[in-house]
This record gives sequence, structure tokens and C-alpha cells, in this order.
Amino acid sequence: MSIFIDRSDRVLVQGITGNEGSFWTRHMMELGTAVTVGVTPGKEGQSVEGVPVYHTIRRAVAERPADAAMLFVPPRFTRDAVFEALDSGLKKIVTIADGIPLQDSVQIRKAALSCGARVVGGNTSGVISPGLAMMGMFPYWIERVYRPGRIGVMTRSGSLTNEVTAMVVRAGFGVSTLVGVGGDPVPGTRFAEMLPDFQDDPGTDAIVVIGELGGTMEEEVAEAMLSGAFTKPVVAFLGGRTAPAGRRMGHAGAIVTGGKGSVADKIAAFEKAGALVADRPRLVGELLVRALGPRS
Amino acid sequence: MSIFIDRSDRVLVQGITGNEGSFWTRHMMELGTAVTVGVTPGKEGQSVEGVPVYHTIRRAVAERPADAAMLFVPPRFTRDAVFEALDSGLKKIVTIADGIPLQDSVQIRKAALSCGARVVGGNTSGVISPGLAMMGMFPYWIERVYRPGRIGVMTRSGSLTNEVTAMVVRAGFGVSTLVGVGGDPVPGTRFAEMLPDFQDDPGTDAIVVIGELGGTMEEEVAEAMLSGAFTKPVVAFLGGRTAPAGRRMGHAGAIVTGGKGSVADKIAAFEKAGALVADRPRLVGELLVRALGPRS
Amino acid sequence: MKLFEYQAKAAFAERGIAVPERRLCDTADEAAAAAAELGCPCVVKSQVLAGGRGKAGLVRVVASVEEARAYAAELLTGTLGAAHGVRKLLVEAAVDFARELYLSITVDPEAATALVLACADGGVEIEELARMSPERIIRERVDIDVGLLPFQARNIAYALDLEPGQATGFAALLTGLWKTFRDEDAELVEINPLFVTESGTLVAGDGKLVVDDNAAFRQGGAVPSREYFDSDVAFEAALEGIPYLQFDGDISLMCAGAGLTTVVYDLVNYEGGTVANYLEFGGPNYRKAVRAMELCLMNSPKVILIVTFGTIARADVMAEGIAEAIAKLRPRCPIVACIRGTGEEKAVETLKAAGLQPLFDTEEAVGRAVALAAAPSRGTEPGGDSGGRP
Amino acid sequence: MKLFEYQAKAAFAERGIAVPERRLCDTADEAAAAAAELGCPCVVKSQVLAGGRGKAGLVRVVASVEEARAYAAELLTGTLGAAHGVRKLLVEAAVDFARELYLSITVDPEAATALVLACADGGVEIEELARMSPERIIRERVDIDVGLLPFQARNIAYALDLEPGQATGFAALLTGLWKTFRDEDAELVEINPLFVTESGTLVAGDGKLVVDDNAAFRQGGAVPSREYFDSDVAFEAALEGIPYLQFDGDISLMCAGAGLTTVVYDLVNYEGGTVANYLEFGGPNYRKAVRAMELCLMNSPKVILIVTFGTIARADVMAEGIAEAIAKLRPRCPIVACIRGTGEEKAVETLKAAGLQPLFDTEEAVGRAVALAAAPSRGTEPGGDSGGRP
Repeated sequence: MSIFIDRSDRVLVQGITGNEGSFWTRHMMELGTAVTVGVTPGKEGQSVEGVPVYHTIRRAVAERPADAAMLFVPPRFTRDAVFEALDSGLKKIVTIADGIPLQDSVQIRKAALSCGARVVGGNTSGVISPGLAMMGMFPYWIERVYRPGRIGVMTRSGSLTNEVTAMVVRAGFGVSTLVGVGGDPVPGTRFAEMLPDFQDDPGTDAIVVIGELGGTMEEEVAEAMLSGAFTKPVVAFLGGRTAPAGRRMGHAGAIVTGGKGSVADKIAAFEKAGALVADRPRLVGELLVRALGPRS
Repeated sequence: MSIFIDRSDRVLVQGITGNEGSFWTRHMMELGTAVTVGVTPGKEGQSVEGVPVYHTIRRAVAERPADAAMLFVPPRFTRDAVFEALDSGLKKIVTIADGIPLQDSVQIRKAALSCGARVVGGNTSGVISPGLAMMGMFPYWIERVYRPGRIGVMTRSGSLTNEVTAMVVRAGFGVSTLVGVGGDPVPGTRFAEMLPDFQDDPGTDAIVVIGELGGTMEEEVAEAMLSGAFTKPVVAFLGGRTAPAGRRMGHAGAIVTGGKGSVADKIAAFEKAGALVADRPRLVGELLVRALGPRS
Repeated sequence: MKLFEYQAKAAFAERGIAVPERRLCDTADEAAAAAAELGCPCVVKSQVLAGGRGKAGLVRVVASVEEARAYAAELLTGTLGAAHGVRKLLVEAAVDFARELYLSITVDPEAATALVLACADGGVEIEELARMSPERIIRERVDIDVGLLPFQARNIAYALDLEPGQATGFAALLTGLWKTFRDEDAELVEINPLFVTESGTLVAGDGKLVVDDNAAFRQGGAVPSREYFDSDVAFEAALEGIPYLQFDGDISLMCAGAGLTTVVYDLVNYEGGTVANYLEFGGPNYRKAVRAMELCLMNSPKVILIVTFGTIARADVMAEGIAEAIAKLRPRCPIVACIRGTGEEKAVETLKAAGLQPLFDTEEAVGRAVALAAAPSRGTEPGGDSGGRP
Repeated sequence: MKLFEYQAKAAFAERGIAVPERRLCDTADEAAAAAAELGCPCVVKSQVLAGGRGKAGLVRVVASVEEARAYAAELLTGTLGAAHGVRKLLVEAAVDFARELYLSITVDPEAATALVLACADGGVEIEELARMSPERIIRERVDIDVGLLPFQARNIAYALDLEPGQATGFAALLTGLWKTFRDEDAELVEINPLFVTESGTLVAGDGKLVVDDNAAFRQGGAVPSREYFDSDVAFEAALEGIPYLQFDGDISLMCAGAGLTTVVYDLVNYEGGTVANYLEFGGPNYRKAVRAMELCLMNSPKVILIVTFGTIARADVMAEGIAEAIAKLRPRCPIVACIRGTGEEKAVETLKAAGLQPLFDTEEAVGRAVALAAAPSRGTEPGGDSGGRP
């Protein structure tokens, strides 16, 4: 099973003719993703991996309807590209762009919320259901990381994803769906907003949350557990416990979160909610075994 | 019966300490309207007709909850005042201001739509349910116009309201609720958006629509009749049949409406939908008699 | 308020929109000098606010400096120009174009957005085209707070069949037009025709900019000047803030509110009468009876017809103003008065004291006014309604 | 990027926010002249980016021109100033204030709005106050597209217990602060303290402006200059676009990605090791191994610890870069390498050829690095991992 993306989703790729766009289009298709149409302004008439390219999304979907948009678009053009996808009614959007201006990211999330759409990213590798489909750029060919299974993974960090997920696999588990919400201060989708999907997914037995210093996304997961909205086992891995304060937004950032946001706060919130907390990657596998029993 | 406003609605008055604000607050209360709190920045601590005044809506409703906001605020401050009311969750807002900048009025309507609120006006006398309550400034003491009854009235024109409604009363009828949507190019609420309320109101037997040259609000009423969404008898009065084209927005205005907007177009649309159309005020009463049978 | 083409183009050019090289001229000599400077053929364009300048003969491509001078002189001093109020000319370099497009921005009242309209068939009667072939009009709604986004410009550009290179130029132009729309608080900005030159650049062939008088307070609040009005009366009315339209019939309307005034206009026409002027005497102007009547009298009407049914504008105050106006202006034409609403009883007394016979029904008042206008002049006393003198 | 107080105040003043009269000074003589011009007492403020200047003795009210000169000299040439990198001083007229407020604008990531924060207790440790007495913080969300509306300024002003006259001034000031936030693409604008003078006017006592490096492309794209960085290495890393933090321990981290690098930092600390520097060698920088290692070596670390698990950044490319760096730089300290991900097999070969022993487990790599750092120096060959030499 999968959430967010499966093989029935027709994926439109924005920026399909670029280096990254064409490279990952091929890999998304190789994994089984239904990439059906591409967009690059000025390149209509070309094709990439057999996928036809249009100038605009409106022209693309008029001929080839799509369910989701995958953006390989530079950060400075991401806001425009996301708004274009929303304007054509696309409700699942993934953007990998690293370096979206902060105020653009506020506008992106606001627009997504008001459309009832989900924008995952930026600054993420995307979403993958191993063995099934992906929107993003994952080295799905690395078997010790991208093995299909019944553990949901959510992460803010691209670089930690392989590190931690390898421990999930080493402990005998696999991944149902992995969602990289991204490392930006204002991600389009927050951890807690993915929980209902994992809760409802019969293919997910437990989730691993790969969190970090700063913000309140981890605390929101803990709140969902406490309120009973999310009832499956949660293993949380938190980096930055000993790190010097790296607050992106200085005082005001800390004020916003009302004193939340430190790793200690996050651990306390998770423990209060009954999550198992790992401070080393290796512990993640052990805690999953503790929660679900040993595998293979 | 009434729609929009009745005696249970707690009305907050913005601009209550001004000449118009205080004068019409007294009259709204005399008619029976529950004016419970007022706002004028800088005037907190004063009272008008026994109604306490606060600096801001937020401070006002913290002490005296309100259901509706009545604005006696100059046009240049109207956008701010409407946003303030929406921000405090008020869902019924009436603004009389004549001369709201066009682009402000677009922002006002957009905000109201996105909040699920109803802003009536600007450039209107407001809403009255004769004998019961009002938000606005109607000379309810003129008995040959403001007699309670079972005819709903919607109008774009303040100056035609008394003229036409007097004919409703002369024919032996009275008014359930009169809604002045206002004469601006971008009214906060459009005729067709009031129809569900009149449709559901057991106290309304038929409606009179007082229309004008320009725009498509009358055509939208005709569409609601054709679609079966509105099924009560409709008498339409249309002014401007012989008037020289007075399009506020030149060519583009006419393009927007796709060639609609002339009085001839409106009459054709109404007649196709089964409305009775009057081109003289006196005919309105006769047509109501034709639709409902004679009264008194 | 609609601005002149030369003003619209200045506003466009300020925001990076390409416009033809041009000179604003007050005299035929200036026009000839401009033609010499810009090179011939060039275009001489009357700066008037009315549409349809081409059909009216107010725009011409001239082949020589001498033709420029002669045509300019004709416009500025001849009867054709005088009839249309031509006071200034714009002399423009001719543009070699491959295509003519239509482009404008206005508002969508129902969706509560701004609306960009474009059409591949520019330079034509766009209104007529919209009625006949609405599918040829490209529409793009723009959130007025978020503003125009590049993808929207691309949507329009490719719908207009522009080449990729042209699409980039189009996006820049439309961004400039959007800025004009927002910065100037416009009701309408329009470029028709928008030229696509042989080399693929975009040039505004004409320019229309209608600014919102209601937003004047944040736009420097310019006072209207005479050149924007067709007549002295209309200009004076505008200075007073009194809505006024000039006609050439018999009956001066002096009524309260746009809706009621329009209906009285209809009723006069239905009864076979003719209107000398439309004047709104109500709302914020209900205390300006003297000035309003003075404006009406400038048309030498056969009858002044006053109809009001006041909500805020008190009938008694209006009646007092009318009495004062009659005393001051001593009009020689009859006055028909139908003044109702708040303070009506007192108004009736005041009107009677002023020698008028108050009426209470609009249609009756219109009938009376039309009859009076049709009757041969009987040299009634100033201010007297033929039926109303004691 | 955080700007200096004098830059923040210039940005504020440009948008109509009142700031004290002030002079930017590079020397003690300039500071003395400024004090004479502005009158004493006045305030001498070190222009450094770190917070807590008052506690650190970097700001002082001086009573005389001579005191200004002496204190300025101490800051610009003494050890206190040197320790904090004081290069410029701001000399400001003293402000007679009745109250001190706090005011800032940042973003609310969950609501996806801008967020104005205010507090009646300014000039204090606002972060501490927020933790202890969150109810004293006034919050007003602002739609980033619609912008700040006057009613929101009034909400805050009256919540701060300002008088009606002050509320009007506050609204104007907050409008200026909002413009700064939007125009400058700020992550944070902050005034703490915001003085309310005896006469009721509002003056920015301090100014903080953190601009968004990601938006530099639309802000003129200024290149960072040395003064914004605490060390030469940090400055050079910033010029390369390499995320870098300076510490004073033994192990130079050269890892891929913020998340993994942070975890390695944790693990080093868990194992009792110390970090010389944090350096992200990944994402867009994964081809910059030579430059990255050069920066690490500037700290003379006992060990370089390389950990990656690449998604886009290919392991084989990184390994090649490391081999090239070892060949070029010939580091005298051991290197522990744990490079995984795409192209891993080829990377293993490359690393081995370069004399390193590739590891595959992060915790194992950290353990090895900490052990090496703790061991007495054994004069190993340059570039050699003590355990990895063939």
C-alpha cells in the first residue's frame, strides 16, 4: 500500500527538459510511476523519455489530464510553478527546490491551504513508496534503504533519510511510504498533516519520524498522538541534541514557538505522547522491534 | 419573518460616534434592532444611545459578543473596517459607504467570499425588515413605503427603492425584507446570492428585483429561476431602458459580460425565466397582483 | 476618469512598455516639426477622449511634413476638430507590424478578481467581437492581492500563438500593464492594437487608461481640468462633484440618485419628451440646490423637472434649497417638483410658499413636465409651474 | 544574513521610522567628534552581529566627549573589542523615554502568514519573557499578500496601552516596519527597545534586520563581506556557499547535508570527542572536496571525519574529489571516510586507491575518529587513516 502517490496517479513534470528533470523522469518511470506529461515553457513539441512536453500546464492538461505535479524548477521560479499547478487544479505537488525565498514559501503554503491542495517541499527529495512509485529523486536502487514494507517514514532531512531508513531495513522492516516534508523553515506540508494518511493506510504498521532542531512540527505529531488522532506506534529520531543553537530566525523565531523548538522540548513532547525516541540512528531499528516485535 | 437581520442579531456599529453613526444607531434601535456595542478608534469609554464604544472590534467583542457589523465609515476606510469585522469572525456586514475605490471593493468581496461571510454594500441604504429590525439607514417611518408584509425586495439603487417599494405597498402588499445590494460595480453581495434566503423564508411569497443597466446581476437571478434554484414569483423593475450607454468600464466592461448588461438583455433574460417585467414603477404593483392575486 | 492617449502611454512607458516614439503638439507648426523629426510616414492622432477616432477622421497616417502640418491645422482650427474638441495632437512614428493584438486589464465583479483580456484579433471593434465570437477572447483571472504571476502571462502568450521569444517579451509587457493597473488605481487599462513587429517585439499602438475617481485621495487627488469635459456645464458640474450628462432636449432633470434619475429619463422618453440634461441632485449634493439649478439653467430648458424620494437627503432641506434657488435665480421656465421622503410635510409647505405645486407621484410629475415642454411658451412668471401658481 | 544595527536603522529611517540622530564612526576621533556634535550624554554602540551587547560591555552611555573618545578607543583597539570583532561604532543621541516596547515581524510557518509580535515590556530578554510569560506577547497575523492593515496596527497599539494619539504614530511606524519586512525580503525585523518618549512619539532604540539569502537574487544580490563573519575561514566558506560553523575542538566534520552533519556532531559529542568545525560537503557543494578539505585544514584538526549517504550527490564523485584533495593538500592528519549512496562501489575503490579504509556505518566512523583524536600523535603519513594504511 502507499499514501500520496501510487501507480494510478498521472504525474505531470514541470521543468522536464532540464538535466535533473529528464534524469529523474526516467527514474520515476523506471520505478513504475505514471509520468504522463511534461511542461517547460518554450519547449512545446519536444519529448522526454517519450513524454510529450508543453509550454504551460493549462495546455498540457487540456490534452493529457494529470493528478499530480512534480517540480524540477529552480527555487526562484518555484512559487510561480506551484501557483501554476494549483491554478490547473492539481492537488498533489512535490517541489525539490532548495533555496526557496522564505516569503515565497509562506505564499506557497497559504495558497495550497486555501486550495485544499498538498504541496510537499521544498528542500526535499520528495515522496517514495518503494517498489511502487515516487515523486522526487531517491536512489531507489540502493536496496539496503529502499526496501518495500510496512513502516511509514517522515523526514525533514534529505541527508538523514538514507542513514535512518537503512536502520529500519537492517532491523528487518521495509518502508510503505517515505515522505520528505523538507528542511525549509516553512514547508508546504507539515508532519502532522500527513498523519491521517498514515493512520488510514492499512499497509502501514508504524511510523518513523526523523526530526530536527527548530520549529514545532515534531510537537504537533506528539499532540496528534495525545489527542488520539494518531494511534499507530511512533519511533522518533531527533538530531541536533548537542548542537549549538542554530535558530534561523533569531529571537522572534523562538518567541513564535513559545519556547518550543529545542531537541529537549521535542523529546519531552514525544515521550509524553508515548513515542519511542532514538538519539542514534542504530536505535531506530531496535525501537521498531520493541514496538512491533522482531522481523525475519 | 425576515432574512439577514432580525431582533436576535447583536449588531456592532463601526463609526458609531460620527454624525451618521449616532443618528442611525438611534433609529436602528428605535425600530427594534439589537445594537449592543460600538467601535470608533480613539473613543473607547464613550457611549452612544447607551451603547458602549471601544477602540477596536477585538476589544469590543471580547466584552460584548456581536453577530453582525454595521459600518458608518467613510469609503476610503471601508476596506480596513470590513477586514476588521471579518477578522473578528463577523459574518454579516453592511456598509453604506458611497465611493469605495473599485480595487478595494474587489478585495472586500474576495475576502468575504473566502471567509464565508456576507458583506452587503457599499453604496446602499442597507437591509431592513420593516417593523422588525434594520442595518442601514431607511426612513422606516414613511408608512407608504416601509409596511411589513410578504414581498422580498432586492435593489441596486437607493433612490429607486422608495419609489418602487411605495408601489408594492400601494398595491396592498408589504415587505418581508428589503436588501439593498448597492450601486457599486463590485457589490459585496450579488442578487443571486440572496435568493436562497428568500427561497427558504416562509414569510416571503414573491420578490421584487429593482435592477439597472450594466453588469450581470439580473441575468444571474434569471439563471437561478431557470435552474429551479429559485421558484417563487419574481417581478423585475428595470431602469435605464432608454438611457445612453453609461458603462463605467468602457469596452472591457462589456467584454467581461460577454455582451450582456444592456436593459434589453436583462429583460429578455427575465422574460425567458418567467419573471414579470415592469418598465414603470406603477406596473410593479399591478404585476404583483397578477402574480399573487389582489390584496386588501 | 478616462485619461488621454498621451497620458496613458506615458504611464505605460514609465513601466517599461514599449510605445512608438512620439511628440505631443499644440500647434500645426509643432506637428510639422515632430513629423520632420520622427520621419514620414508618421501618424497624427487627435487627443480626444471619445472612442472611434479613426472612423471620425481624427487619426491619419501622413506621408510628408507638409501633409502633417495641413492635417494638424485642420484638426486644431477646423470645424471637424472643433466639433470633437481637439486641442492637442500626438505625432507618432509609424510602426511596421506583423500582427495586431488586443490586451486589457479590468475587474471581474463576480469572481472578485482582476481580469486580463486578450485577443489575437486586435485593432478591431473588440466589443463587437466579444458579442459575436466570445470564444476568441482569452480571459485570465488575477488575484488582486497576489498579483500577476509569470505563468499567467505565459498562458495568455501561448494562447495568442506567440513564439517562445515573444512570450518572454509579452510577460514583461503584461507585468508593466499590471503595475499600471494597480499603481494608478485603474478601472481599465487597455492596449488596442498591441503591435507585434516584424522582428517580434511588442509595441503599444494605442493606450487607454481609466482611473478610479474614488481612489483619487491616494493618487495625489488631481483636480479635474476642463479638457476632460465636452462642455463648460459638464466641467463645472464635475468641479462641484455633481453627476451631470449633457443632452440637447427640453427638460432639465434635477433628480436625486442615479437610479431614480435614470428612470425619470426613461419616463420622459416614454412620454415623448426630450431631456436637456441629466443632473443628480441628491446624496452628498442635496444641499446644493442653487448650484444645481444654475447648471440646469445654463441649458435654457423649457422645464425643470425635480423628482426625489429621499432616504438620507431630507425633503425639507431640498425644498428650502429650491425655494432659495428660485429666489436667487428667478428662472423664467416652469418648474415641476415631486419631492418626497423624510421631512415631506415641511417640504410641501416650503414649496407652496415658493409658488410651486407639490406633486407626489413620479409618473404624474413626468407627464406634467412633458406637457409643459410641449406647450407653446406662455411667458409665465419666473419659477412658476403653469399649474402651480396660486 | 543578519545586518548590522546601523544598516537596519538606515533601512527603517528610509521608510519613515524615527531613529535617534546618529553617526557611524571608524575611529576614536570620529566618535569624539560625533559626541560633540550630538551632545552628551550620548550612546556609543559597538557594531557587532552578536546579541547581548549590553551585558558584554559593548554599549555605553558616555557623559562627555572625552569619555566617548576613550571608550571608543578601548572598543576599536583594545582586547575587549578585538575579542568581539568591533570595527565600527554607532554614536547616537540619547533618547528620553517614558516606556520601552518590543516590536518585530517574522513569519508563522504553520498559519502561513507573517506575524507581528509586540510586548509592553521592551528592552528585556524577550525570549526569556516569551517562555515564562507567553501571555504578555501580543501576536497579530498578517496575510502576506494583503499586507498589514490599519486595524491590525490599532489592535496592537491598544493592546500595548498606547494613547489614541500614540496609536496613530504607532500605525505609521508599523507600516514602515512592514514595508521593510517585505521590501527587504526579511526573515526578521525587530525593534527592541522601541522607545515611547515623554512627548508620546515612538523612536527605534535598536534595530535588527535579518535578510533572506535565498532572496538575494531580487535584492541586488550583494556579495557577503568579511565584516559579517567571525573568522576568515567562515568568510571564505561563505564565499564558496559552503555552510560552515567554527568550533575549537579536534575533529573537522566534512559531511553531506545539514541533518546528517548535525547528527555526526551529536555522535562525536556522545563519544566524548570535540568538533573543530562543522562543514557541509554535499548538495550543491559535493564537487568541492578540495576547497572543503582546505577549509578544514585551516583549523589544524587532529582528524578529518567525512560522512555522506548521498541521494543526488554521487558517492563516486565525492570520493574522487577527496582523492584529489589528498593528493593536492597532503594533509598530515588522519582522515576517516564513510561514503555511501549512488556509485558507492566505485567510491570504495577510489578511496582505497587514495589510501583510505572506507567505512559503511556512521557510528563506527565516529567512534574511529574520536579514538584517533584521543590517541597521541603518531606521525602518520599525510592523508592516512591510522587503521586504513595498507
